[in-house]
Amino acid sequence: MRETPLSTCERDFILSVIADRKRIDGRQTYDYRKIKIVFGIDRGCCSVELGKTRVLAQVSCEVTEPKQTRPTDGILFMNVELSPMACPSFESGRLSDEGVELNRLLERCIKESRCLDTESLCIVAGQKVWTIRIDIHVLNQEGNILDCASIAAITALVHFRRPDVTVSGEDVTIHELDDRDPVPLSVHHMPICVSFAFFDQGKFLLVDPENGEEKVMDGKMVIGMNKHREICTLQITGDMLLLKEQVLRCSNIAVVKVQEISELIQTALENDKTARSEGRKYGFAESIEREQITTHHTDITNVDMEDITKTNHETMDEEENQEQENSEENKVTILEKGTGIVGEGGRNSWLMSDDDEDVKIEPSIPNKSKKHKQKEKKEAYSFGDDSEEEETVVLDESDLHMIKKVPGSSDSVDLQSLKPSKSTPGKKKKKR
Amino acid sequence: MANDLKTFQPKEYYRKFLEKDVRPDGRELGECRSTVVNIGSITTAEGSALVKLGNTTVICGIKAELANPKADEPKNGYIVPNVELSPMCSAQFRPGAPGEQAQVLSQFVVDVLQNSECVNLQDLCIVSGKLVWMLQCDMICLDYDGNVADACVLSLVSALKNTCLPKVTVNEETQAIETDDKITNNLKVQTTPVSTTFAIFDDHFVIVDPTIEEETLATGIITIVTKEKKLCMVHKPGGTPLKDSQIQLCIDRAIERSGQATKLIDETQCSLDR
Amino acid sequence: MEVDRTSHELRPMTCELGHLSRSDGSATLTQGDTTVITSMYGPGDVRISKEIIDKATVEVTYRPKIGLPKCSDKLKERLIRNTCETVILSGLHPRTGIDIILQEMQNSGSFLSCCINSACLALLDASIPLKYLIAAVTCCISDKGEITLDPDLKQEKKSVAILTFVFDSKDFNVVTVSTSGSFSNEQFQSCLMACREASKHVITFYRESMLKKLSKSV
Amino acid sequence: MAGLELLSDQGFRIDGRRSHELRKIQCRLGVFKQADGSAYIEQGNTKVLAAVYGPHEVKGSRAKMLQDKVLVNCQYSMATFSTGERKRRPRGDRKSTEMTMHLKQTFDAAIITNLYPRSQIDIYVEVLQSDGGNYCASVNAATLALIDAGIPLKDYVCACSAGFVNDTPIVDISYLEESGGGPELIVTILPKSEQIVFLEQNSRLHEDNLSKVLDVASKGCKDIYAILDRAVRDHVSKVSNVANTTE
Repeated sequence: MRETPLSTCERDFILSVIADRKRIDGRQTYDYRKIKIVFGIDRGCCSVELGKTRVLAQVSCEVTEPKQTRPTDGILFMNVELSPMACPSFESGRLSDEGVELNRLLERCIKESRCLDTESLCIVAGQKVWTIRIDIHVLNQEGNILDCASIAAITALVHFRRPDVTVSGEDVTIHELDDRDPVPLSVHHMPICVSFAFFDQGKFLLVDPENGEEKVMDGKMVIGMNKHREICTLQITGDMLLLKEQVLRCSNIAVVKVQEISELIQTALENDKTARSEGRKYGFAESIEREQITTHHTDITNVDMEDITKTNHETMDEEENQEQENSEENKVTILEKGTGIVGEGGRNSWLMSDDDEDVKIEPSIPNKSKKHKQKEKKEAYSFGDDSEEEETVVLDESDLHMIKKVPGSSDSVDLQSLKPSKSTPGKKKKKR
Repeated sequence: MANDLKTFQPKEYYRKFLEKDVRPDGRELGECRSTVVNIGSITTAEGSALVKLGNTTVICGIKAELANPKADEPKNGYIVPNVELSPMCSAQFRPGAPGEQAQVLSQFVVDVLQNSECVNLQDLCIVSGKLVWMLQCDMICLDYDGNVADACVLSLVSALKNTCLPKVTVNEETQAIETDDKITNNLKVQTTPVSTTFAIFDDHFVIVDPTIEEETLATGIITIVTKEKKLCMVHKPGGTPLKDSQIQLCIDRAIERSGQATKLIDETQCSLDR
Repeated sequence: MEVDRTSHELRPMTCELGHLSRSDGSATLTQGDTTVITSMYGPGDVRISKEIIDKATVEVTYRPKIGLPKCSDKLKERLIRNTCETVILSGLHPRTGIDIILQEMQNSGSFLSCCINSACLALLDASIPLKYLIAAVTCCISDKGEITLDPDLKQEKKSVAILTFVFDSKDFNVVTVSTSGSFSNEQFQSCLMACREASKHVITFYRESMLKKLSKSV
Repeated sequence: MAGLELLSDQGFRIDGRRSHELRKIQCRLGVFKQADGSAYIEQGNTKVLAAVYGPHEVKGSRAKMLQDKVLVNCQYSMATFSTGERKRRPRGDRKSTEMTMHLKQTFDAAIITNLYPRSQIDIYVEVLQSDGGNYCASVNAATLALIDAGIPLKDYVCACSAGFVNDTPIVDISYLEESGGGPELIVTILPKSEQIVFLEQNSRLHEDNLSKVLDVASKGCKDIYAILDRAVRDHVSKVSNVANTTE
């Protein structure tokens, strides 16, 4: 579905608000929207909300062969999916330019900054390594998907636990989750992307642009940074011209923002850890705030099964009568070795005659409702013109009558006698 | 006149027939089309069967390949069913990658195999953890005239019962794989799943083994797969809600049909062995 | 994370409606720990090739959490689409498209029924005209023949057969059936009865949720 | 990293350059007859061809047409033999698509786009041999090609990369220095106004050092500008000489 474009007056309004050093949602220039991190029941699953923008990340792992160029390194694979759930103009399955940009930025931020120790993912050098896969699903697009996705990806990566393995000689044992506690991945640092939107040829700058602001901005600068103040990725997109000072100013702001977000992620991870160890409830079901009119909750519902068992017996009695009604019709006719036929209902243009005459098929079973069969024009049919085993199925009229007759005739049909003799060109396979 | 009605008011045309308990092709509501099974006609395949339900035609060929088992299931072989709906069988299909219908049908057949436990995957093991059989079951629809699901299941089961695998041994010393074509073993098929599809017309007529016209006009489809007297799949993807009695009727019919089809496969197979 | 329950109980249900700002209707439904988010758009514009002259085109996209959609997901997608198509009064919106997108958040058993129920809630949230409501309930049969309603993942793994039924809210007839594993006719009947009884509670849950949403305070 | 010493104690790099030295640059304008503008550039062992067509009417889907400015269409492609291992897909993979987008973005900002509304300019870039700094060489080649085609630009567009080894920024890094795992900063500027058109950085670089590395890269861009400018002037005088003699 197409997205509704921004109207000119909306555009002008947003720009005029920004020129007044305000933002349409009431935030200050350098403010982030509220960040909410929720973990699922599974390890390595988290959903991050940045204002109304929402992203789901899930980390999974499997044992694969390593790449030939790096036999001792595990593999990290990332995929960002712009699901149509997030925005009507996204199409599932097809990677748009926007999708490629997002994928590459995250790949550069997380994969190419080497925050995950891939060497620790090696099981048997050159043969077996862990492949870690991060799937990121965008659920709601209200601007700044990138920052939200980068928080989700790195949090999920830290939250994830892979099954323990032991190697003895050539045998590799992957321990079940119940068998041994799964182990966390070794994550060196946590890079987080911070996006800056520029307006009016770089005159105004905003942190964390929301959807409307993204639509009217000139361009965007993305800084991926960890809390040690190391820049992991940096990129300017959009057509605008910046000066060096502006870049440095952004990187200074990013330092502060990354510190804040890192702490938030740490707290969220700690909370989840204590909830799990204390046996409190956790997961998505718990994260839904119940004190709203849009949410509703019921506790365990008991289903009364008393009268069900009663009625059940009744229906079973009825069944008895229906069985054993018509078993006579199920006669199998063997036309030839390996070819059998049963039933004779319906029209069939595969059974054909050599002459152009219409064949009238008489209803052979004295059955109640079979009033008449329609005249049919039979067409010749052959298949497999060029394959090695060319087969032609040709049935002539005499066969047709034979086939039609059989089911109707008495119960004791000798199958042997029905097999077509050599002289009748019954159902034949010709090898050419 | 009848043809005009059929063209302009296909539903009305069908309704006129169904009210009199008969279908335009002369069948009763509960009557299947004539079913032809031809087993073992493809000699290059390890097992094969051609099935015709009226005009609907599906040919299934099974090719066996040697493969490595998965690490977590070292004793299990593979059965990989694949349904192909080429543009040859109906104008509604496009050439190229399998469309949605083909994918859905393939998955349906996979589910039937799994639920019916028709072949024990451990029977396909040659050397645990090292070598197993992989049966590539390709079902090609040659003529798409409705109820292809039933034809696919029937052709697959017939072909599986016809499948002969050569004896394969692994030489302990050289680790070489040795195939002995002279000694062949029939694949053990434990159960005979039979699928029966019903179409619901105008919310209350239930007709068995629908043709393509009936399928397109139907307000719902229900497929029941039975093995012997047990059910192994009831699949009704939406459509008109059915009363319990109607479902029960379908199940009874399906069991009945199951006996008929099982007999057909077995006797045809028997005729081949003689 | 699952609390012990006797076999005739439905797990706690929680739903949140309209929380995704971009879509026309959205719902998160959790049944026990199983969580599905559904959003929907429409009736809106539709690609010409998919346009139907006398009714709306209903499309369903299902996204698994890990990896790309597989063949089995296509079957699930088709099942959900046909089920939704049955209830939507699509004749009211000819030549338009109704898109339903489901996202797996957590699969802890009875997944298919959670998908269908959340789709129904999303349709309700978007105020799409429906013929009736639909309620899906899953049950499983253990090797001893015991029936468990709304099973979690552990119970599903131990069972010999899993059956999912979808009922309409008018006569509680069967809209959709999907099963795996094998079972006898009698077992099928008793599962059907049990699920029908349970589905009434699901419909009540819908009703209460909508009542709450349309009320002025909590 | 990998036991390679990228910068020796004496201050020399693997290929014998000092930290602030560019690789040898050779370039030529007007190498093709077919294209409206074309250029070839060699930066060390990185060899890039660029061709420009247009401005012409919008081809393909008319929906892409812009009412107020020209549509800049880029295509970045790497020859299958350009890298050590054979490259399977010359274009269309994620990295090439990204590069295409970056080129488009760069030239969208540098071309005076509002002069040709409802038309299209095509920029095709082919990397023949890759030895680090593909993006930079592509931008420099495309700039020359655009000048050759006579398309009005705000200024020359010059791109240069920089790395950071042993607390020393190094300019114009080669493939070996790129793959060593150290940070890589790519900057594209308009040399006269020193405005940044495009900026990209990979791998970890401490925030304190950003300014230093950025300075070195900008300096590199200006050096490249001088070389490009000379090449353009040579080319123009040569062409005008030929024109004069024929008259």
